[in-house]
Amino acid sequence: MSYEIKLDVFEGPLDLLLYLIRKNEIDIYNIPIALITEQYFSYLEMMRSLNLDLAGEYLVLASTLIHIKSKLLLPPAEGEGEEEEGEDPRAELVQQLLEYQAFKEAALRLDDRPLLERDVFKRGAPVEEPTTAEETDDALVEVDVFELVTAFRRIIAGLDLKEDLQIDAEKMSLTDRINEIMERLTEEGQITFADLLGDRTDRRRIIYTFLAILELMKLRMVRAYQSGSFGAIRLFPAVEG
Amino acid sequence: MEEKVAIIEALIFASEAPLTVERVAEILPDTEKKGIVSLLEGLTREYEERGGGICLREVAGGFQFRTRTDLAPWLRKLKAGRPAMLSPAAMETLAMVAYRQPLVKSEIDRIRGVDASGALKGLLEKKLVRIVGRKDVPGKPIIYGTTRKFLEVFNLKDLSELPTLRELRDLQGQQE
Amino acid sequence: MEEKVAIIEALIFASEAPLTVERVAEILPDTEKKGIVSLLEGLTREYEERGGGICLREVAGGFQFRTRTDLAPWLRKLKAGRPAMLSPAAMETLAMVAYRQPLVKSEIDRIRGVDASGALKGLLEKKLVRIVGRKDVPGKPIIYGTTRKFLEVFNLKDLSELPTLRELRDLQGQQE
Repeated sequence: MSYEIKLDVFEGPLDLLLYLIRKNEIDIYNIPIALITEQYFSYLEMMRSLNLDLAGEYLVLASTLIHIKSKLLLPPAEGEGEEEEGEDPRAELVQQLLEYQAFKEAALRLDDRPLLERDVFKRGAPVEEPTTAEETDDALVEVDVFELVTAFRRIIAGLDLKEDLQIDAEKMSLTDRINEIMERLTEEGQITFADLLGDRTDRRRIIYTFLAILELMKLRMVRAYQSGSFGAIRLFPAVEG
Repeated sequence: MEEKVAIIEALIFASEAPLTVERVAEILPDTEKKGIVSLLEGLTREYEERGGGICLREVAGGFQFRTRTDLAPWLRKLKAGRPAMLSPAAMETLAMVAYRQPLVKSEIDRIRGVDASGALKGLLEKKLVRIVGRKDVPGKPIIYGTTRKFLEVFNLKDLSELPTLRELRDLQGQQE
Repeated sequence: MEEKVAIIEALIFASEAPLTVERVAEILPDTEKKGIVSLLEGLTREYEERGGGICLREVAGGFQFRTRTDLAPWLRKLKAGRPAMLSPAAMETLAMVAYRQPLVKSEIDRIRGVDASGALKGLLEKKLVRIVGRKDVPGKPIIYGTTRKFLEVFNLKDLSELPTLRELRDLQGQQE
């Protein structure tokens, strides 16, 4: 077999498989697994001999091919009648290939469109702003959470703070509860633990509410008082307004 | 030219993003949307008939002036050295997000058979793809979708203008 | 319209800086400067006579399309409703508040290494950040947190939907 084509042109194992199918002019619905597996392995072998980094995904598909091949070799399991064939072991792979092929096609069609900054261009020069335009405070803001987390990463990238990297959904759930508690305290002046829980008494909520109060006390933002050993726990803002 | 048309023309020209009919209606009082639409159609036709270097196009839900497609070779000379192309990996990933949105990364990985992280990050940075929210399943994976800029860059009025791919339709039929 | 004029029109439109006759001559071979000048004069006249919202002007030694000066009041309205962008400083400050809330200004200053007063004021005005309370320590520093509008703008159900640094790193990891 000759390997004249460049290896880095493949976008992944499925792309390589599609290439082999096209090259051999094979019907995608009836792939001769033995032949294709053999050729696929030859490519992997060559990539290895060229010391190319073989992404793990190529090996995953390799094992899938072997698996299918062995299934095809096995005699039909007992109990399965001659007529009612078991599912074709290739079916899932074929489905995946068809799907991938469709999106490859979709990508090409997208690329065929008149693309901005390649085929069509919009006004290049900035328009001079009429100077007196007043910015309204309540103006809409156009931003994306991706920009936000990128900004955060940028700031803390220079810092060697392990704890900063620990931010996760748990911490943010706690913050949500903290915000809620402070909002209600501002409105109502004081509040009991029971009020905060309301009717919703699932474990998660109780735990986060409790942790939020502890956090607020640690931050010296609230004070908590209890009337008697089993009395209601009452929260007050530590500082007025 | 009618004064109203001149104003609309100036607004489209000055607007950074494609200008929507709604926005024009906000700025020009006493003008119904229907009237604005017909003025816009007239203006589009005028530019068409004139056969100049600029034409008026409907993209990303609004109107925008653009250079004529067939003049691209000249404009590339002007902008020498630029057009930042998307890699095939990025294009494939973008196509999946566009057709299957909203979707999670694992679905892209599954279809492409390779990890899409790098491609996805590039698309997020180029603002062609955005984070839409999180899926309500264990692990709460991030859901992705395309942006308005995607429509602008790919010259699409809206998502429904994406060419329907027979193959894709067939596959979707099989899935359901 | 003559093809050469259409090309020149598109070049002027797409150029970032006012387009000089010399630059046009470089791009369009076999065309003398004198010829270009007269084509430009013709084009300027055409826009003048048309009485539309755009006109061709000679500025800073080159040619550029501008909106008609008397339409400025309408263009101001366009700008007033435009979505505001956040400056990088505002974005960083907002990110600090979002991810580290509830927090005091000194903490933002310390980590960003610059005074965050201005950025914080802008964010308060835009109602993306609010005063959550005051800390019961000397000086009674103000504690900041994000608002409901913050969640709306970023299309989040609650703060736990914010992408985590780990997720961002996962997207990055594969690229390097």
